[in-house]
Amino acid sequence: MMSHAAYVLASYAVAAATVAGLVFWVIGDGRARRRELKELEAAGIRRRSADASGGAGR
Amino acid sequence: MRLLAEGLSARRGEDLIFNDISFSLGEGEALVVTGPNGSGKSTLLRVLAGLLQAESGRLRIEEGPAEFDHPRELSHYLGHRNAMKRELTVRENLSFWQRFMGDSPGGFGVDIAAAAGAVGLAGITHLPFGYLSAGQQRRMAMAKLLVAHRPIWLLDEPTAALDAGADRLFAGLVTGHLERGGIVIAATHQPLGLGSTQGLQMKGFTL
Amino acid sequence: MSENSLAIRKFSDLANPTRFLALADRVLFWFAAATVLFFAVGLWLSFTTEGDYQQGETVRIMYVHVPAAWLSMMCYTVMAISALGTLVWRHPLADVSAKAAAPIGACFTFLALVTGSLWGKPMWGAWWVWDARLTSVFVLFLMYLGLIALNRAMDDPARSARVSAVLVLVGFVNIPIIKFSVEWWNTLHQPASVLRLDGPTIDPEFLWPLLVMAVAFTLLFFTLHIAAMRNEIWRRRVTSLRRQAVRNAGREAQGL
Amino acid sequence: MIALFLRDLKLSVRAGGGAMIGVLFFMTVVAVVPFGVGPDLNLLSRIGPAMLWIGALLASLLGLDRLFQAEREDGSLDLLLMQETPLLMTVFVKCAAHWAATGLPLVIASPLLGLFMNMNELAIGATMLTLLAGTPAITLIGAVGAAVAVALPRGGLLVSILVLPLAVPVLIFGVSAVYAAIEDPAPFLPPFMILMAITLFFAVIGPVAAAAALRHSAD
Repeated sequence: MMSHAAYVLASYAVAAATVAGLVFWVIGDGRARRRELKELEAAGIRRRSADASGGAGR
Repeated sequence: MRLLAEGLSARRGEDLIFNDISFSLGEGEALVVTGPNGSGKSTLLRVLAGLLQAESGRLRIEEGPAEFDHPRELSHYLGHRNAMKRELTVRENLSFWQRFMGDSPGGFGVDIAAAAGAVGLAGITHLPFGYLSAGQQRRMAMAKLLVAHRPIWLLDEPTAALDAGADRLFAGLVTGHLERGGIVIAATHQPLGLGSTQGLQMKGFTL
Repeated sequence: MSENSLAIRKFSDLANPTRFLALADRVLFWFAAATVLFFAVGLWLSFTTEGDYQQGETVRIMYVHVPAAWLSMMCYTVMAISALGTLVWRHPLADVSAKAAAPIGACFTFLALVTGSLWGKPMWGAWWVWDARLTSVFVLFLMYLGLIALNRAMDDPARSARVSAVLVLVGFVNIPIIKFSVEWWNTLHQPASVLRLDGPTIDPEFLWPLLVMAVAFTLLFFTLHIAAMRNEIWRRRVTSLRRQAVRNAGREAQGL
Repeated sequence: MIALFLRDLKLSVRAGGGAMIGVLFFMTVVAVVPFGVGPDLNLLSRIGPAMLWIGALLASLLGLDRLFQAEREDGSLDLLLMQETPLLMTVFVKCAAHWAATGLPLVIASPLLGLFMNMNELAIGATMLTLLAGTPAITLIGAVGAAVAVALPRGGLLVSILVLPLAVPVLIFGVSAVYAAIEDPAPFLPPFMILMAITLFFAVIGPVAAAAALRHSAD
């Protein structure tokens, strides 16, 4: 049964690692995109519609 | 430093493209190669760049750095294609060429931001090269001439995709290079707006 | 329940990406919180329940494996519906949704495969058998990866949207066919000695943790999906702003 | 040189790059085999190493034709040819980058596929090791083919046809080393050493030949 417990632990570990990887990827991707948007905004480039539809996007 | 060509001729397949071309260019001198389509302007430049074997004749450097066996190693070649990757940003492209080419003896390349500024496109080096319009891509390809120092510039139809403003800007770059003691050989059928230059009229060679 | 109403709103009300972003900002926290809560309960339940007399401790793998497998299929369904949305209704968010779902679906499918393999080793003595069910999930995994590769290969979203939507739909139609053919192919070669992944008939002892975990995983999927959609919208904004920057630079240079 | 290596890596990871597609192709090819031969685990574990090797061989040929052709199309090849740095170094570095972007992922993915083929731990380890030693040779041979076909339209298929026969020794010694490791009587080291020797051999003559072909392909 010890080895079976190892399999159980391994599968939970893989699940945790995969989910964590996915979560970090999504968060990191979001951060990077937001940073790029900020940079572009700082460079004075603005969406034409953003002024009209307001800061609802962010 | 002096670039000498003596009796160059080149062949493409069976056809002799040009025959017995000689010139001698010193520091700060430019050669403008003109002629109709198919007269061998591009072929001449590719021979000078070491990309094509000359059929006969000699090409050499005098009073220059000793350890170079072919002038191509001291030359920038700006061909019809821009030699930039669409997937990479402008900065990545330029910094790659800067690091890969290194500087020839006797000068230094400018940094990337300054080079982009010199072609009037300072703010967009962080964008992928593929986003740029054709004219902007061409201008960034010219910025490549500035990031690594080469005494000899070989320019093949450099201003083909450019508007008048960019034309003037480019003439400024070339003049600057000449003033710093560089050598420029340009094939063109538009006037580059340079001052005193030697001219070479290619007539084409027919048997 | 809440994801249901979200789904309805997503298709009727949220044609405007900006509105979607606003909504995503509001709901993401609650989704994340609910996900964490359900996972806490689910994990607690799945480690405190008794083991199975036949399968021993390994039955606990089921609490991860079955939800992951369920999500791998649900995610593809979401993508197929999104693909329909792209092709039929030309909904601006449908393509974003399909694109954002692909990596998430691939991850869950990968998880289902790995945990299934980890379950299979002590049960069958082999990491992998070419059983009908496993094989069709593996084919599904390959399809996810192919779709991701396709999405990455085309840098212009407007053009790639319809192409990948077509592929998603073809895949969706094809999955039952693959499953049938594989099942037929498999029974031809191998007797039914292979243990089935759906395990023993479930009694309530296992049902509760399984259900809670399934809900937790589903919530996780929606949280990630909304966040990934938001990222995708941002990505497209960045792209269009950059193109705009290029045009601006052209104008300024002309002004010089 | 490092700049070139990094640029090529970046290019193959960026959108449209082929790094991921190679692994995917490898997985698909190997995964298709059981559908053809049937799900008999004993049979699969017996042919597994050979299938992995064939899959890796085909997958590493995938992006090879673009190795120089992409450079030629945008004019970069001209500049690479003109530099003071020896051309064969440039070719070698490009091969190294190509291998790191497409060959190495194949090696890393191979244990996973080994499990699918029901291979035991020893067989998986041996396959991984031989792939690690052998795939660089395929890339280096392929570079010659890619350089020869650089100026041809639709050179892609031609590269595969040119390169596959040349890669046969790599396949033979790679697979026989794996089988030697699994089956007791045959020693593992001799075929493995020959495989290494082939890789080193092509590491020397591959770039030289490719550089020569590139010099003469310019027009």
